[in-house]
Amino acid sequence: MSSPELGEIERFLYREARLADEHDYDGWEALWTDDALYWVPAGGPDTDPRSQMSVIYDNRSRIRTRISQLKTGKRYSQSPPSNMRRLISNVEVVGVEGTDTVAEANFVLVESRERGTTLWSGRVTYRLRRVEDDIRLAYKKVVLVNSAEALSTLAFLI
Amino acid sequence: MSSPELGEIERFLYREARLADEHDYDGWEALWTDDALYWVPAGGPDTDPRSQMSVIYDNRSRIRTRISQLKTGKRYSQSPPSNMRRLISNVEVVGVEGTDTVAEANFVLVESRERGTTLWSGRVTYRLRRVEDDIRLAYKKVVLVNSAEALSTLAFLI
Amino acid sequence: MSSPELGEIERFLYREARLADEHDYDGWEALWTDDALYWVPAGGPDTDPRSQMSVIYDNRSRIRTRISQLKTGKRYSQSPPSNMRRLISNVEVVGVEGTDTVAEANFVLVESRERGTTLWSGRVTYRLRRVEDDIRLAYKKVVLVNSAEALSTLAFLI
Amino acid sequence: MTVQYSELIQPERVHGSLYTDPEIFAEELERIWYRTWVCVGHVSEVAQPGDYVRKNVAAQDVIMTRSADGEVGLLLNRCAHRGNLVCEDRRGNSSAFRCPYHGWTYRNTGELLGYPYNQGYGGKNKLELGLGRVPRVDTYQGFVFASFAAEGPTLKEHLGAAAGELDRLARLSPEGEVELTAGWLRHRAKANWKLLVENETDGYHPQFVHGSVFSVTGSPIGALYSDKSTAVTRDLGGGHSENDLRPEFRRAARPMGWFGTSEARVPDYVAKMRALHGEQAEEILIEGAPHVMVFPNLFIAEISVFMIQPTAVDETVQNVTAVQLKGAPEMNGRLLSQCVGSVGPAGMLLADDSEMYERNQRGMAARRPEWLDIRRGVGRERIDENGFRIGAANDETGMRGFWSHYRGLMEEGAAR
Amino acid sequence: MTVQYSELIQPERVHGSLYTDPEIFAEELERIWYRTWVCVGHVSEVAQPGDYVRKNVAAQDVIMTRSADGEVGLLLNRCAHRGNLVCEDRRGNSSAFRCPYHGWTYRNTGELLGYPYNQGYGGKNKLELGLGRVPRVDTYQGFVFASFAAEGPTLKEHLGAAAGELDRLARLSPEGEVELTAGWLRHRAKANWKLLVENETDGYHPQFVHGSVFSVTGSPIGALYSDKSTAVTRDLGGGHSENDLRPEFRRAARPMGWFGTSEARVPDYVAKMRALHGEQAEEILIEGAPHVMVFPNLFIAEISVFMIQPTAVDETVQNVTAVQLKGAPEMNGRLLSQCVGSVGPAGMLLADDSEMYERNQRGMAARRPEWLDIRRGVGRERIDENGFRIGAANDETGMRGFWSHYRGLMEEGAAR
Amino acid sequence: MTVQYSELIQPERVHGSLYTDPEIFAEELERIWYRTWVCVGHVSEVAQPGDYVRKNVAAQDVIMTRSADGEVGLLLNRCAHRGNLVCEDRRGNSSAFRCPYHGWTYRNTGELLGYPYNQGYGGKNKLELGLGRVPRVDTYQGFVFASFAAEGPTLKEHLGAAAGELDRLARLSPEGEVELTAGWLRHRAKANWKLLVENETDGYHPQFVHGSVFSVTGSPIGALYSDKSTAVTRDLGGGHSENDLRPEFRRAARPMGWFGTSEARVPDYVAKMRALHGEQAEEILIEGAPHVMVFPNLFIAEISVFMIQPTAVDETVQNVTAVQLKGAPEMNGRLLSQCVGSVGPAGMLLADDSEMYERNQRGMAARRPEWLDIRRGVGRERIDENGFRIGAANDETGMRGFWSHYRGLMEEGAAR
Ligand code: FES
Ligand code: FES
Ligand code: FES
Ligand SMILES: [Fe+3]
Ligand SMILES: [Fe+3]
Ligand SMILES: [Fe+3]
Repeated sequence: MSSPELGEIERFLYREARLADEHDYDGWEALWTDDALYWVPAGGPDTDPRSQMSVIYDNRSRIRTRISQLKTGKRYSQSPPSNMRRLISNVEVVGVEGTDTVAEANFVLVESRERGTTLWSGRVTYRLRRVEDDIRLAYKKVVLVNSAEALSTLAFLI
Repeated sequence: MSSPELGEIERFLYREARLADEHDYDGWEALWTDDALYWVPAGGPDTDPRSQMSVIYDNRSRIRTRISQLKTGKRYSQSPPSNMRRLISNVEVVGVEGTDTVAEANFVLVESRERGTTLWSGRVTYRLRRVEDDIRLAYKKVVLVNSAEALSTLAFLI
Repeated sequence: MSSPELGEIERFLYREARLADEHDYDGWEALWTDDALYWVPAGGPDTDPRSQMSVIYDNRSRIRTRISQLKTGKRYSQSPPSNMRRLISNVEVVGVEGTDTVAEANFVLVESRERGTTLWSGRVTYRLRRVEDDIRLAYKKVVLVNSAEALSTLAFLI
Repeated sequence: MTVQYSELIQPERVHGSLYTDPEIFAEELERIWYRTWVCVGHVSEVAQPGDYVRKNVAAQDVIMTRSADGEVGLLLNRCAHRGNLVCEDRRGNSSAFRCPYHGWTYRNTGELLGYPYNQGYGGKNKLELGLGRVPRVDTYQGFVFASFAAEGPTLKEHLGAAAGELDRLARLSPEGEVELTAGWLRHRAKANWKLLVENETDGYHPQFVHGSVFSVTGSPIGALYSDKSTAVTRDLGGGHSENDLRPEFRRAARPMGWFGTSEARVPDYVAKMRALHGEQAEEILIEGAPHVMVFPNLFIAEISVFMIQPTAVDETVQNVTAVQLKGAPEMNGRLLSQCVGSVGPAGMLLADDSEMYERNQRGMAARRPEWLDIRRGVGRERIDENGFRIGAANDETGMRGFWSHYRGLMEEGAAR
Repeated sequence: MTVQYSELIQPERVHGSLYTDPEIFAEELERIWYRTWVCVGHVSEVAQPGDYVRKNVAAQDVIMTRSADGEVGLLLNRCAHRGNLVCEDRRGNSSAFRCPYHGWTYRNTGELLGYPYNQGYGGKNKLELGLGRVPRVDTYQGFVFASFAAEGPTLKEHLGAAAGELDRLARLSPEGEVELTAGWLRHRAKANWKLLVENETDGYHPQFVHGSVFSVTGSPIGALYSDKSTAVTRDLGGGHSENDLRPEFRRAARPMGWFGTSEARVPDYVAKMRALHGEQAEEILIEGAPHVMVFPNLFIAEISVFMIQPTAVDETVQNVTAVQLKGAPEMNGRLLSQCVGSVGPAGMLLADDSEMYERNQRGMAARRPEWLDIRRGVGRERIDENGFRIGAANDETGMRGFWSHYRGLMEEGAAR
Repeated sequence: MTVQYSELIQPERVHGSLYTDPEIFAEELERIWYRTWVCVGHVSEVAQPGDYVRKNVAAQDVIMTRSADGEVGLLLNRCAHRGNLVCEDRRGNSSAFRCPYHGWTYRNTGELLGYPYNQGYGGKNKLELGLGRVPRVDTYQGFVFASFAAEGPTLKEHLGAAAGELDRLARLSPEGEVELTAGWLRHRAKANWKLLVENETDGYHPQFVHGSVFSVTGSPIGALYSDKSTAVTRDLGGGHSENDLRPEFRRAARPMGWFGTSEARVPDYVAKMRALHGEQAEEILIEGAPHVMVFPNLFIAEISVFMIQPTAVDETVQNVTAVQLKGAPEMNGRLLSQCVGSVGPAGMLLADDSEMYERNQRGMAARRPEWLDIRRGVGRERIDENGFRIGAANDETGMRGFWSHYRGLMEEGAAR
């Protein structure tokens, strides 16, 4: 199967962003492959997640747990949920790893909740895989520009 | 006539954004169809504008009034005008309604004026119509991420 | 040689943004033509750089000096360097000047350093030239939305 | 050292520090906002038993509730256990609130219903705790007022002559009831709250601040505040004042003219009103709605209702919604549409008022002149047939009334 | 006027202003944070001579260093010349620090090594200046503590009974040493630091705040804090307290059960431990790690180590890392993974705790009730065999211990 | 309690609280910024009658105007009616200002021209109000200075020996006039204003802070401040000081060498100067421009003019523009280009100075050492032929001069 080209990748990334922004938890979870890895490093971009603390370091089963918790409606850090929108831009296809296409992008996300408004920004690395005639997300790494600073609660899907 | 594809739509949305950012009032007004609707909901995305307060809920004639007021140069909340730029991203074509193509996008807008710098962000729904070999705007709905919070003055074209 | 089309231009602008964000000073400097002009106006978009103060007004040789200074590692305003990412969006091809293609775009840049987080935004004008089968940057003008206000230190590559 | 309000507030001028001094703002909270009657909302916002909506009195986060027996009450949003918010949703319907921290539950009237693992407290019902209640809550024409002072003037006493203006508003409904069911725009201004209040009472600014919209719409409103206008500014006492436009409306003698329309456009409404009020209907339909500032935070501008909330010495949130008239569907859409066009962050009127408040606040940073002038019309004030002080349409009679009442409260507070 | 802590802090309730008054926060810095022993890090963070890492004691920017002779010290990050930061990097290895402003250099123990163009000072070594040092630095089980008071109780005296809990933690390592080498998550909360401390000691909230994750993971933790639990809350004195879950673990009597796993899953680790501890190993493996709050800012929740840093009266940074056990590679990956899943900004436990701190802080803005209740379990407290006051698993015994020690320090500070 | 400046300011050290204490900042505004002569701009910014430009004196928003009869004045941007800003545009040309709120108009000298609907005030010209004026405005070599004190030393007295440095600058123009017509960069630093002032006078930092740019450009500037340099730091009295580089320039004896160029490059300019000054031209062209700090906020670094504006105890805006020499087109482009490359937010020099100010401010948060050292060069100071105290190129003689004058003003202010 042909590896997806830029337009298709952008459509996928925009969809992924929308599902996360709109708290469509099932829809978002369904994007992941079984060997999923969802990583938000702390203290810089290049830490080793197996020996260093991360903000998020979820394999597929932990993604499921995270989503299930959100769906209880009693994940208070997201109940009431944040109002937010994220812009995905500067999408670059950087290479192919086995069956996966690797893409990178920058984002800004504006989050509004009773605590106030928070601006999030960083660089995302995606590993995308064609499954049937759809695309799936095998890997997502989100490097926050302020990952070295103290962070506010980040309980939504970033 | 064929409904516009993504590239053409993006070009149109970027133009619309530029005209608004640069206070080209006539140019911006000319984008609208006669059955225009320009809506900025308050207190969440899903209010009924016919029974609930909105930040903006303009039909074509009120758009004209709004533009005329700005053009007097004595609309003090925009005189001097805000310096601002908005990024339109995550553009998705979500469907077709009759002769109109419906697209959605996220935006961030940074506004600078003597009061200080204000960050605006949200999701926009556009209804676009091909008129001759140009595109016109029939509907624009701007849902601010902080539409449930108290807002600063928003007298520029959003 | 054909002038570059939008997709190629966007790829170039994303690359330029990435090199700047990642402090790849050599890679970024290599993008410039010999008649380069790198301009960040102050006090509004339309000042005359030959009679008015600018934040940056670098010809090719001053770009080299600026880069060399950064590379010493003792340019303290960037040592330690800022953590940052910029989104380039609303890319519009606005015309052709001689052999150059002129494009414009909006940007937001989120900068994090020990001082705190700073949001930068504005409109960029690029003059791009095809050199061999690559693209080069002949001109970059960055108009900050807050160019009329007092600015924090801006020692990174904007 | 203590603030000398008698020096800062003089008959014809007030001192700039009243708008910028954090200490004065702190005293205002104690002596005005947490003492006198403050308008927080309207009963129609909690129409059904169990309905609740979050409101504010200055910095106080209060829950306006409708109890099972129909009573409207105001609870403070603070758990009696460790102070957590008990209510995060902006509005809803529930007979009880459950604190998420340790699961304590409260009836929507504030009583503590229960606490988990009650053995830790020696069993059930061992705690004489509950949600804080606003000591005094009362309503007039459906408007809900709060006073944090257990004693003091009654709401009727507080409203005094302003009550009649609320009556006039309600009278415009064929069923005699106003409803505030359109939700609120919340507009933030970097300005002291008193700059908003004074602006509301100010008939001098419209032709200048709002000239842009008047000119493009050919609105007659400007004229109502011009030198030729027969309208008057009336000090209603108690800090309340009105811009009484009736003289002009009476001169025009056009039913529904006050609303910029004609009888023909709203036939059903007019018919209902005439049926209900007979002869008097003519007068009612001509005189229209009031334009009144009720001390300290309720402003009614014909079709729009504003509630002012101070959030800092230099920041205020102005909440605004459209008047809706019970039993007048024909009117309500029009009222909403006209209100939305005029008020709030993008309103063709209020956005410019707000710009003025903010420039005003910034201007106050200058060292001189130290004073704000409020003498306009002093020389031509007179007493009307009901004993109220009145000035011309564009005089500062209302501001002077505001300040004398303000000064009284601030000095009284100091005395206590 | 001076704050009367005896009025604000009562046996069964504390006043809300303790969490919101900037003056009280300023006094806390002087009387607690810059006086008593505060935990700043762990020796394993500066394993090699020359290693340094920047740390904080409240607003103080300190550099934790390992000198050439292996001593761990704490330097203030302020040049003795004109006060510039001498260290901008978060961590590194160097025997000296060079101030970028004028090139003065300091040994990593603080001594001034040199200054350029020394003739301006009459030559070399003419200045008796150096980097500020934290007056007292001491360690226990590798945890590094700082005291800005030149005199006062020793660290051992300060730790008192809490020391044993640190011993218990270290004992879980086959080599008897904890390491904090996984780096730190830094989690910012808009809440007063004491809301975090109290939450750490609070066995009453887990079933409610963390019900969402317990339910989806089928975690047994909730039960440990339920009404049926035999676990106890123990006031260890000196403001320290623990939630002692051992009774429950002993009941289950499953080695490694405390960590939600079984011996079979970590055979090498268990083997090492049994070889090292023989008979006693069984008990150690059953009882597991402590759950202890060490006054004022070190919290150990079995596998996670938290260090609390107040940054403003209404803002606190919670630093957290995973316990790593020297000589137990098999365990460390698991410890890290479980910790990462639970703590920090996105942690399935701590994100919700943090949401509670913040709602709690917002709730405190309400005028009534003025108090926070801390009476839970007062009626069923008892003294254990070692003379410590203990309550049920979900009682507020720990908070009461915190507050009596806090009050002592604040009044003592006033006296000085 | 009142601040004891005599304790905080000692001959060889100053206390850190001088840079961080909000109370001290408030006193500085009253005793220095709103009392002594502060530089606000240059007459060339308002060249034509009616020209105006908005300026600041600390927090004061002032309008610098050129009246019909050519007088330069400073008005406060606050309407005499209700305090609105009367001028929103940053610059322009107008004989009058009209307040948008109620249409009051003022001549650009501050007189109230009129107010709409004047019957509200009993007719025309009934109000003895006007825009606030800065009590004293004076100029020297075109630099405009403001004093908010109605009485006190004259500008000449204030400038004292610093006047000569302004003369030297003007003398570099073939027409004897400097122009500041290139507009301003406004650079915000999170640092107390005195950290900027001291940095300007500091000859000790360039080789270190600016080594990066000196090394890549092979600039000789570093050497001018080295140990070998014959340049001197001179305390000019009145808080003013200069880094006098002339000894080095004289040694090199290269006309235009001070500007890093040669006569050949700017022949027309040199010709004009020689024609005008004859023999003396050689000296003028060799000695070049001054490097002087005029208390409290005007700094001239050869080709760049800085005006410092404090905005908070820990925030300052540094305004900077290029010197332009009337009648020297050949020079002006070069002056602008070199200035733009060096100063402002991205300047190859000033960006790093600013980084230092900000690290300095952060460093000040540390509790010890409490002091900043200013003793450098105390041991080798001498009195020059004109009776001024001078030190070596990299000594802190200028800072000590600054502080003794500062202390005088602050104590004098306390006395009043
Ligand atoms: S704080 Fe509300 S139940 Fe504990
Ligand atoms: S401030 Fe550190 S060397 Fe001068
Ligand atoms: S405030 Fe200026 S005219 Fe009224
Ligand atoms: Fe108005
Ligand atoms: Fe918890
Ligand atoms: Fe410098």
